[in-house]
Amino acid sequence: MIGNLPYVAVVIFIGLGIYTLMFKKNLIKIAIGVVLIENGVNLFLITLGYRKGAIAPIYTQAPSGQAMVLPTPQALTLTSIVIGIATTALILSVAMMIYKHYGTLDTDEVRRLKG
Amino acid sequence: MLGLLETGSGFWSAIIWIVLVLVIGSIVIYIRNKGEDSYKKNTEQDKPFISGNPEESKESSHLSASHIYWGFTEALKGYYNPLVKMHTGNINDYSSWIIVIAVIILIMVGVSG
Amino acid sequence: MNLSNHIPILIIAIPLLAAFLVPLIGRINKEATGILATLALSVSLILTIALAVKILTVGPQVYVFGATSPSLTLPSGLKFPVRIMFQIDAMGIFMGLITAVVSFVGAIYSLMFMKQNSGLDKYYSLLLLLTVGVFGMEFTGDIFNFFVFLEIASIASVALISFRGIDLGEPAEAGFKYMVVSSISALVVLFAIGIFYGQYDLLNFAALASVIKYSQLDKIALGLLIPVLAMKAGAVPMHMWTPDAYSEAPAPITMMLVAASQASLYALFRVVFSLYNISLNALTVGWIIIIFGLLSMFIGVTMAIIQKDIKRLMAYHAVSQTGYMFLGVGVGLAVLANPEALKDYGITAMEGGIFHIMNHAMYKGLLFLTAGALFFRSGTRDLNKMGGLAHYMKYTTIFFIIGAAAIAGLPPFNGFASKLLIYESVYKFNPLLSIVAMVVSILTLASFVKVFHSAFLGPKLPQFKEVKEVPRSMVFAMAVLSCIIIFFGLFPDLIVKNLVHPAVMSLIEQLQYTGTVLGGM
Amino acid sequence: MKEMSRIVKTVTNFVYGFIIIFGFYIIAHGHLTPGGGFQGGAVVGSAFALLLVSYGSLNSTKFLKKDIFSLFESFGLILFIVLGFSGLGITFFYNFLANSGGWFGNAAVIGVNPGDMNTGGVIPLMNIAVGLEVLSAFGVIVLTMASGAEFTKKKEKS
Amino acid sequence: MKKIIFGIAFIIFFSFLIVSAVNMRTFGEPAFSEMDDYFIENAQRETGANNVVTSIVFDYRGFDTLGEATVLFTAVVGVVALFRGVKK
Repeated sequence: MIGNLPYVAVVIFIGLGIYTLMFKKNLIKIAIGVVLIENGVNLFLITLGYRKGAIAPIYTQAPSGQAMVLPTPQALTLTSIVIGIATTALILSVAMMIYKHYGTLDTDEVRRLKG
Repeated sequence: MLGLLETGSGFWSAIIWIVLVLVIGSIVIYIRNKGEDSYKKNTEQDKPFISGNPEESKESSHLSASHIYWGFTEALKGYYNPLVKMHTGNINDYSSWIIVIAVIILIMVGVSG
Repeated sequence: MNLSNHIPILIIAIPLLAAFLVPLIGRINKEATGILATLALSVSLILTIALAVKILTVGPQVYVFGATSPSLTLPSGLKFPVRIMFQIDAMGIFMGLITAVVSFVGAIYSLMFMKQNSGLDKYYSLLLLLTVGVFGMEFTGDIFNFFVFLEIASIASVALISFRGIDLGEPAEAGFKYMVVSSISALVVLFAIGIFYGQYDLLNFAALASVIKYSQLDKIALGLLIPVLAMKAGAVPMHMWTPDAYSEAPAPITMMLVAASQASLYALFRVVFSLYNISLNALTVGWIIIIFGLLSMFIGVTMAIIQKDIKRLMAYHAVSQTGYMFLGVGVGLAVLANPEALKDYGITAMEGGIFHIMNHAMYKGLLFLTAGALFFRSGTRDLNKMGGLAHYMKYTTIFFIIGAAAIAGLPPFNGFASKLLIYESVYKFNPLLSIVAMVVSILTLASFVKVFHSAFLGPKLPQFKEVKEVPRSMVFAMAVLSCIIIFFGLFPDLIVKNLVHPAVMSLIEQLQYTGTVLGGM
Repeated sequence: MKEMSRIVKTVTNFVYGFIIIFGFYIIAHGHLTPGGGFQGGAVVGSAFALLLVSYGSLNSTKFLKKDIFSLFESFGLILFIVLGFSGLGITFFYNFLANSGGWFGNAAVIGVNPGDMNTGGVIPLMNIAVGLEVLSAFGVIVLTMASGAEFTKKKEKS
Repeated sequence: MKKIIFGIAFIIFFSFLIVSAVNMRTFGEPAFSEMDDYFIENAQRETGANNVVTSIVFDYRGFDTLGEATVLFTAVVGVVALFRGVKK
């Protein structure tokens, strides 16, 4: 159990993000919630790749004979980080557009589309 | 035969259906042509009779969309009011419903084993 | 080099290259961008048809990226693949055909429809990227690559939904909502990928399917994957983004969004059937999907009846029609465990559901295009303001009648064939379900009668004096879909025998799916 | 955004060159040391962001041109996908330069080694292409959102 | 009322996540690692790059990287299209 504390940290990250999405009323805060979930998932992937007492999987002037951590999660995390950047940029620009037209960022006001 | 779709408990063929429709339609047209022959065009016979009132203009008689099925929605008020209230265009509800359904499905899958 | 081995990647790579080139072309000539996009999509349509012929004759195709040979799935002496691969079987190419046709038609329609807008080069680039994303979701055999293409499709759709956000507020709002929900779904999918990777150290669908143990974590991953993918497909009660996004996007984009949501539906079926086949409790998951279908059908259509906005109404119908697919395939899944029931009616139900996917893409695309044509000429989407448009737009009226008859399941159009398959097979499973399906079909007809009456019939209204028929290219785009609908309606057996039945079989038989990658096992 | 104080601008003038050079170093050595195209591109993009913040969006657009950035972005992407296509003789994304003796074609010494620039096949080229794409993408995003912020502010006044 | 339902759902969801975190294999001791061991052993020989992560990103999973660059490109085009017509 105590060995799984990193996963619990991941879960707390994701839970915070989901709480923000569910109960916060500001569009910018909702964007922050999405980013929180992203970071939690990226942290999850990286945590999966760790191996006790191992070094980064790079051979350039590495200490010889050392075990290396799993490289795949690092590649996946790199990909998902860039995807997260793209998502955040787009979501924030759409929020700016909404603010321009509605003059507010409150989710209770931004609901011309309903029913 | 081409166009014959086996549905497990029967078959469906659009071509046969079209042939049937043509045959029955021709019969109907034939019967209609043998109908009342004292009917004459351009007399007062083919004018609408609205219990003596003058026929109102077409523009004013066009029924707009929100009035169609008024009775239907009126009769089902008890069903429609909560349903429409459920569709708040609020993004928090959108994401919350996903979580609710996820919880239900997680419980169902977990219980079913 | 023999190009015929590289068709699977060329289908994706040619629109992608065109998408990268379009902004450069747009600097020189704005008109050329639409032509370039249409050309690229037509090329990928032709390649998709060629690949479909190859797959349906030869068998499932695999394309491994970066390997020394396109079909070398396993490096020497390994039990598992290490590289990304495309794995396209009958189901994947079935969806791919839908995407190819819909994107091609959408591009042709956009040529005139979007002429007045600014930023056309960006529009066509995003359209190509959306097509690429949907293709990738349907072709890929790697679970993380699926996530990447899901994000491509989501981001491109959001940018296209809020394309008119510079002038209006509603498109931006719809784009924000869709962005948030699709980010949630994509991130949950990534979390599930992490769960799989942490347990089995594999990222390939087929390899995972061969080793999956249905442990506690696998149950949690399944319970996370089903709702988010169903949400992307627009299942009640997670459908609220659907009317917003569909009604605010430009009409050709709405048609593409239907295909994109069906790609998520395909992913859901792929997860349930190919990844966990009979290892999961088929009855429970089948009933979950059936209940999704019932709720979607009924609530979707009843909400559609009271709509005033023509595209919102059609969007609710999209939700309701998605319910039919859930119903048919859910019944097939519920009886997956006992073979005689599966042979008796399960396969037929799944045929109905899968066939309905293609029919729905066609007629719902046609209906959205007609709605776009009405908006293009009359300048409004409000049904209360419309009226008497049939006097001015003859072709559009005919196309609308064809589409409405098809979606309402009137013979001899294609909607009737697939709905008939669903009714008769679901009746053997549980009569109540098929009765509800028929009631929903009647209500669908009722609401489209309302649209037809209030938009097309009635006297000539003075404000529509100068309205005339839409340009020829838009008529051509709608005519293509109408011809497909009529052909499917007249000869449904051809489609069911040659396209749908192999797709259903490739879903049901898990060993065939894993065998294409892992070589038998 | 309006420009910040003279101190910030002086420090920025002093620092941003180093940041950009460091980013290009990360891009170029992506196949030997930690880093790669994305990381280096992000570093260079942060330099642009620093310039934008310190000089304000109005002044910085004098020397940060959006069109040039988008041109570079398309160029990097097309180079990347062309590198993918050029492996099409074998398969898409086949590393046709690795261990071929030509450009970046030296076989790496198996095991721990000091590192040779001339290895990796298409990987260094792809690093450069992706780095170009990412840094210009960041530049475009930052500049566009800055000008958009001005735009929205004007709207809410009126 | 609705808030209470959502709150309960959130708590149950969070507890499910905690369950999955606890059931996860122990941190730092991967149960299976054949694929990654294959990468660590053969990346240098096959791609000639010292950095295994880069060789995975650009060679073994190069198509993901193309998709990722495409995502970034898509976001850029989307942002520019959203703010089109805005004077610099």
